[in-house]
Amino acid sequence: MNNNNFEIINTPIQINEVINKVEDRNAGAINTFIGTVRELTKGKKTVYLKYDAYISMAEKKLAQIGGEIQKEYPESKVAITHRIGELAISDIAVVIAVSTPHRADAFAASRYAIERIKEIVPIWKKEHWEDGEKWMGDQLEHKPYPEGKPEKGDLN
Amino acid sequence: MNNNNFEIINTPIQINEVINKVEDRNAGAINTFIGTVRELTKGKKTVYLKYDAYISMAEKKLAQIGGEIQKEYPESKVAITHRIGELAISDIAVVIAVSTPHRADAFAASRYAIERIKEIVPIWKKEHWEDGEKWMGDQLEHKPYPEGKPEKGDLN
Amino acid sequence: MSIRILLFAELEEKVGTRQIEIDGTEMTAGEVRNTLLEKYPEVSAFNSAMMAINEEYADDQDVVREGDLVAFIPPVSGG
Amino acid sequence: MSIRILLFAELEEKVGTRQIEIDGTEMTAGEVRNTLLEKYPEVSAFNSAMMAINEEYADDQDVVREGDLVAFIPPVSGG
Repeated sequence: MNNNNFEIINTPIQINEVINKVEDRNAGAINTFIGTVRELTKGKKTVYLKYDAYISMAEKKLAQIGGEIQKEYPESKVAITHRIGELAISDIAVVIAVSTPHRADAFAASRYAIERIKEIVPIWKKEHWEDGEKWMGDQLEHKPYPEGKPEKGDLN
Repeated sequence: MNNNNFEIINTPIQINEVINKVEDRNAGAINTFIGTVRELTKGKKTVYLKYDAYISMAEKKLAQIGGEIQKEYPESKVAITHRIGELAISDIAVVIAVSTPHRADAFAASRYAIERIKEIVPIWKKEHWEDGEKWMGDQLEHKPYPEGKPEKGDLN
Repeated sequence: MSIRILLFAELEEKVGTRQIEIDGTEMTAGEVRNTLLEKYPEVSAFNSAMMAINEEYADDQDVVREGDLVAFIPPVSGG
Repeated sequence: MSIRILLFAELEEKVGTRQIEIDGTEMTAGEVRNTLLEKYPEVSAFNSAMMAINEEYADDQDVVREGDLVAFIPPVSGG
């Protein structure tokens, strides 16, 4: 699995490019998760979002997630692209693609990837509302790990 | 939800077109399932596949599946395109896209859709191997419903 | 005075055509099935196929009337 | 004789810059954290941030040496 399979970019994500990376003659199933900017969150209206990342570490952590999936599903291929910068409503923030021979594994692995991204990948979202702005990820709005940091076993 | 969201076509499926149909300002998650032609199934090498369908009924049944999903997840949007005709290895047979405000629902609905397609949608696959060919769906190779036909409750 | 019948996949291939007609104005789906089993005794797949009347799945006791479109649906394998 | 430190998100905004340096040749990550809490007493987010040394998550007792790159990682919110 190429490291180009795990990218942080600051331009619009081309869904097909991410999917093409996981194509395989022995894949019968590709699951794709696309995270988009939603207008309403708990009744609050988002105007736009800004994502920032510790890019080099974030790409490493995305690749780590890919490695975790390949360990569990040796025949899988994984690609993840996350966009940073300013995003408008309906813009795509992240695309995950996982191919596997059989469909149940593709679903499970894709789900795992998005949950892990929210735990260990150093990317931050700043919500901009009409009446203010806020870096998300704090304990009031969103708590990524119960102990304030990932468990030791989650990190390496 | 437009009926054009549920299509049987005999040309290559454009993934983006299916995904575009489910975009929504209040969708934060889009799950896409892509079924592709796998070369090896139980050690047997597929040369190509042929899909056929009872097109008008199949589109109705795809729309029914979309309706079932919307009943369970009222804020969801669903689009399904299935290709028929001759398909080569790695060609895309089906694309399912489901958008929902929150990701867990998108995963669950997309998974539901592919399982339902395999139960109730009148589409048939003929495998062509080097040494023969066979319409799939019989009880030896694949059994779509335990009783030889769907339960009454599954049908309407 | 006939009922139109659609055949697909293995059934279409074995019978050699997608569309056939049988005489009749009103009968049950099960009677349609039996008629075809008598007409094509070598095609046992008529036994295991589901049936649809006007694009909706039907049971053997459902009634087929003249002008209805009956389809035999072998076990499906899409996806 | 210094250790490079990266700040992100809320921390970057509050401190006003992404990269700072502190004097030192060898100390624990916890000591780096305390140094910054003393230097920026109004920035409590240094308390709740994770730390990374050379792009790997670290615990407070892990050792930071000259030339290492230390990052403070506020609770993440990607995806």
